[in-house]
Order: sequence, then C-alpha cells, then structure tokens
Amino acid sequence: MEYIYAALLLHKAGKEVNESAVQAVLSAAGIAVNESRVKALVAALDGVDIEDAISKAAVAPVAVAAAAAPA
Amino acid sequence: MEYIYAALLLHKAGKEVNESAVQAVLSAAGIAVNESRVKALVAALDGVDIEDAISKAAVAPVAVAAAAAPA
Amino acid sequence: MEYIYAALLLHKAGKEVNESAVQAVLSAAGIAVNESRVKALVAALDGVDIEDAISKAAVAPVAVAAAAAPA
Amino acid sequence: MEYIYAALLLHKAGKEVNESAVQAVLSAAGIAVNESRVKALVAALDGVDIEDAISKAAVAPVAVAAAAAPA
Amino acid sequence: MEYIYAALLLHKAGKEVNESAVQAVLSAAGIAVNESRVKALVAALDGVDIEDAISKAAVAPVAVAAAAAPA
Amino acid sequence: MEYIYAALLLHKAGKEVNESAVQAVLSAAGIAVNESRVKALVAALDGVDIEDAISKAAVAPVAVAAAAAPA
Amino acid sequence: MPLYTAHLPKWKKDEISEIKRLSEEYKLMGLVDMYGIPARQVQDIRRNLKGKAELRMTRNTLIEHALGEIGGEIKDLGGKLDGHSALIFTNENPFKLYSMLEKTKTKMAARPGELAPTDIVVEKGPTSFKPGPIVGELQQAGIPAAIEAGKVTIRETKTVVKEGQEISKKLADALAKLDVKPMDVGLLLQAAFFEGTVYESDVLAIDEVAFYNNIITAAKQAFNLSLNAAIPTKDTASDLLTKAVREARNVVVEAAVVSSDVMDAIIGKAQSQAMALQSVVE
Repeated sequence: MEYIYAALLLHKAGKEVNESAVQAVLSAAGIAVNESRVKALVAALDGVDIEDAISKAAVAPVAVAAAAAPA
Repeated sequence: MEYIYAALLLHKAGKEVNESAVQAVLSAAGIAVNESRVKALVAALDGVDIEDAISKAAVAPVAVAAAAAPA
Repeated sequence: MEYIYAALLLHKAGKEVNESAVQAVLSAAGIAVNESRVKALVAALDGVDIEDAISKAAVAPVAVAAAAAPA
Repeated sequence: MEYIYAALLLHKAGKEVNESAVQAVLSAAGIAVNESRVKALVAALDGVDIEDAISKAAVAPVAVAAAAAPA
Repeated sequence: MEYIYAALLLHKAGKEVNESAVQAVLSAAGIAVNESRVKALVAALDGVDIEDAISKAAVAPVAVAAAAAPA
Repeated sequence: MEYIYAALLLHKAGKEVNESAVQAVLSAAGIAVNESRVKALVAALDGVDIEDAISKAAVAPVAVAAAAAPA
Repeated sequence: MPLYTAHLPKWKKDEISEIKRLSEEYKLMGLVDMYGIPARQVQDIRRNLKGKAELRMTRNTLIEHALGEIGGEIKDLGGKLDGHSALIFTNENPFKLYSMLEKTKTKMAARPGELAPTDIVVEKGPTSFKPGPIVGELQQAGIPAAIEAGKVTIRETKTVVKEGQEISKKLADALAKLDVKPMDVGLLLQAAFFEGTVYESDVLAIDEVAFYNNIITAAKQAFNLSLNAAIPTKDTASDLLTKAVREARNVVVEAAVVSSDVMDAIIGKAQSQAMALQSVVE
C-alpha cells in the first residue's frame, strides 16, 4: 500500500505521479524500492482521475459500516 | 491530508512514524513542510494503534445523511 | 452540551470527572458555571461506563447505513 | 480527541477558538498541552463551519431512530 | 474454480473463451485438464454476459449487507 | 486484471506464483506479457496470504453510490 | 452388416437409413427419456425445439441396428437405451442441448403413485367450485376445504405432501381438480455422442445459477486480491486510491489527527459521542 500512498502524496503536492517521483518518495521513507512495482503503479494510474477516487472515500465509510454490520 | 499519507506510507512500509521520517517523505514529494504540523501529527499518533485505526470505519456524518435521506 | 464536552474532555484525558474538575474546565472556557448542573452531571455519570457510552456513537451511523440499505 | 472537545466547548460557549483559549481549557483539565497540536487544531479549523459540522452529526441519530423503527 | 479463472483471464485479455484457449491456459498452469469440463465451461458461458457478472461482483459487498440486514 | 487471474489460477492449482509460472500462463492465453508487470505482481504477493486476501471483502467505493441510489 | 439387415422389411430398412442420414447431418446424436410424457406435451416440446433439435421416436431394436451400422464409439450409446428412449439430433454441443431441454420442461398434473418433486403446497383462498361433494373429496385428500360465502374455500395454506413422498390417488385427483401442476415434464438427456465422445447425463448437468455465482465470486476474489495486496491494475487503480484515502480518513478521525480536509468528520464524531453520552446522562 505504500506505493499507493506515495502516489497520493505526490498528487496532493500537485506533482506528476511518474516513476522517478514515486521512487524518490519511497526512497526518502527508507524503503528498498522495487522498480517493477513503481512502473506497474504508474502504468495503472495512467488515465485515472485521482481527485475523483479521493472524493469517493468520503462516501465509502458508510458502505463499509453497512457491509460490516450484519457480519 | 498529505501528512497522514506520509505517516501511513511509513507505517505500511514497517517504518517508525517519527518527525524526521515524516519530514523526509514530505520533502521528497516536494511539499514545503510545516514543522509544527509534523510535531502535531506525531504527537497525535502517539499511542494510537494505526492498524486498528485504519480498519475502523470512520463516522462520516455527511455520508450518513446522504445515505439515510432516500430511506 | 458544554457540560458534556467538559466531561468527555476529562474522561479522554484520563482524569476523574468530578465537580471541581468540570467546574475548572468550564470556567477556563469562560463559561459562567451553574453549580447545580455540574452536580447533576456528575451524579448522572456515577456508575456510567463513559467509554461504552461513547462507543455507541460510532455504532449509530452503522445502524443508519444498515437500515437504509434494504429500503 | 480532547483537543476537539476543547474546541467544541469554546464554540458552544460562544468564544473564539484560538490557541490561548484551547490551551487554557486543556490546562484547566490538567492536561499537559502539546503546543503543536493546538496550533494544528486552530489552523485546521480555520474556515470550517463548526455549527454546520455539528448539525450533520445530529442528523445521524435521528435517522437511526426513524430507520430502525419500521424495521 | 480454476476453469472460471481461466475463462476470466481470457476474457479480460480480450481473447475468445473457446475450448482450445481454456485448455492451453490450464495446461500452462500445470493443471491436468478434463476435456469435458472444458466443453461444459464453454457451453455454460455461452449466453452469459461476463462483463455484467463482473460488475455485479463490485456491487456485491453492499448487496450482501442489504440482504442480510433485515434478517 | 488478467495478471491477477493468472495468480489466482496458479494459487488454486496449488502451484507457486512465481515469475516463470505467471509468464507461462499469460503466454498460453496469447497475451503479450509485460515482464515488469509480472515482476511487480510477484513482488506484491510476496508475504501475502492469498487465501486470506481473496476472501477479505474489499469494498468497491464505486458500488456505494450505485447501491445507495435506489435505497 | 448388410447381410444382417437384408431380411428386414423395407420400412425398417428405411427407418435405419433415416437414422444414419440424421447422424451424418447433425454433429450430435443423443438419447432422451420419453417416459411418462403425454402426447400433447411431446408436441409442445417438439415445437419448442424446432430449428434447434430434431426428435425421432423409433423402436429400440432399430436404433441398435443403426448404431451398429454406423460403428465406432457411437455404439456405446446403445448401452444407455431403455424402453422409453427416443433419438435426438442437434448441431449444439451436449451441454447446450442439456440446458435447452431443461428449459423446455413444462408443468403437468401428478398421477397417482408419482413422487412429489418438491413439497406440494395448496394455497389458502377461494376456489372456483360451488358447494357440493367436492368439499368432502378435498377434505379426504387432506386439503382443509370448507364452504364460505357460498363458495368452496381453502381455509389455510398447507403442505399436502412432502418432497419425495408418494402422491395418493385421492390427492392426485384433488390436486388435478384444483389445477395444481407439480410435476416437471420434459425430455431428459440420457447420453449424447458428440465429436467422438459419449457424454453421460451426470457430466451434462450444469447448475447455471451456481455457475454464474462462481463467475461473480471469481471476479470478487480478483478484486479483493488486487486491493488487499495493493496490486494496481487498470481496473482497480482508482479503487486502490479510494481505499488508501479511506484508511487515511479513518486514522484521522480515530486518532483525531487534525487535518483541514476532514475536520467535519472529526467534529461529527466528537459531537455524536457527546450526544451518545448525553442520552445516557439524561
């Protein structure tokens, strides 16, 4: 999940989510970065509306709760 | 929110969430770090079981209202 | 509601919710304290598991979601 | 959460939620105040309509009752 | 379930889900293929809107909760 | 998603989910395999309890809106 | 073989060559069980299969002759023949044929001595009968009939026979009068020869609902794995982001880490806690 947070962090900072930026953030956290995972992340995010995905999180907890309730 | 992302990034990577680590991650993302916010974050997380907090559904009153309305 | 906030504040800080403590918190907030309301609050809280009562707040929205879902 | 309660207490008392007021309330409760957290709180509340946020919370329990009744 | 995974793999890759393709995928995974199960799979998929079934999977957690709630 | 299905297929077949196995399955499906995605997949799965990860419900936020709407 | 058939009358020879012709024309030749299917239902089924499959009823001995003359693996079909077998031909594969036949099943009244395929329930409510001996007949069959407002009425919903139990003559008659049709009738595929293999009925039955649910389950598992193991894919990248943000919000609210984006949620939580406590105090 740390790769995802790196992407969110960059997005929030108004930076482009590209391979070198993700790598830099993860390295700064002292993480041994897996280059393929960075590539895969950046490729998967291509064309994704990050702002939209973020805004969905505000609605989500209710659904989580609903799903958890009868369990 | 970027301060939290930085904290979770560190947490998920199995690193300690301390002031210098948070600062390093934020800086690497190109974010101008506000020292007292970093201090506040680390202080607030002190004693918190992050793993537990992550999985707990946060109460989102806005979302609740939205979901309840059509009922 | 401010009397309740004061009680929660003390509880969360790990302090005993007694008359003088509640009075001190309210005064510090610049509130003209009504002594008998403080007494009533402390008396009403006697024997109440505050942590338990609070945790029910988190449950409430869950119920909303669950109840709303099948409607 | 005690910082939030302090803010709500001040708000309900019709006082301004500023650093010194929050500090005073927390100190009166016998809490060792973390200055950065106070600063962060006040900064984060800037521009937030507290009354509005409170009223949204009020919607939830009502909805619970309403939704739960016919179930 | 392996037969279903093979079918979905082919579907997601934009390939036709036919007997020889399913057989090839299963064999590559080191699975001893049962020819009549492959035939049965392809026959059963005929007329199934895979994309539709997949989209139901996304809705499912909520739906499960909804169905369970009134029980 | 086809990479995920390949992993599921191998897992269900009781095979190790390693690079060459994933590659073999994808190739058999006629997919032009992206080596770094395969590496990323295998790296991400390292240390993951697949059985657990596939059964733990991850809520699809998109579904929330859809499910809430008709409620 | 020709010697063997040489002494057969012409109509039998014609029938055999017709079977052989059909077996060449169609990819699949199968046996279906016709037992207990009334002529009218057979007509319905034939109509429903039109253009998709051809049904041919003929004597077992002639089918065996034909199978023997065709030779090869198809002879194994002969072992599945019984007194009520008919031939079916189609270009569909055996699994599709099986589900096609399932779909052409119709309901009919039960005959005395048949076993109930499921619990048979008689619903409460008025019937179309005028008062008369029918009331007694229904009652004797265990159906709670009575006369109400000048009409024969079923007083309560009742299970009159459990699944798997025999349907008595009285009950069969009563159910027929009430127009309850509990029996499924249709062609049951006993075996099919298709592309060199004989398929028996046990491998042909596919539970379509379970199958569809398995697809959903597989898709759900893939989705779960992608999100729980944080493997970004085109399909799930956006959901992964949402999950991460949601986790972050949870931490913010749970730990009351102030953050301007979520102050409303934190205040909301504090307020609902306060209200919860207040409701306890008052």
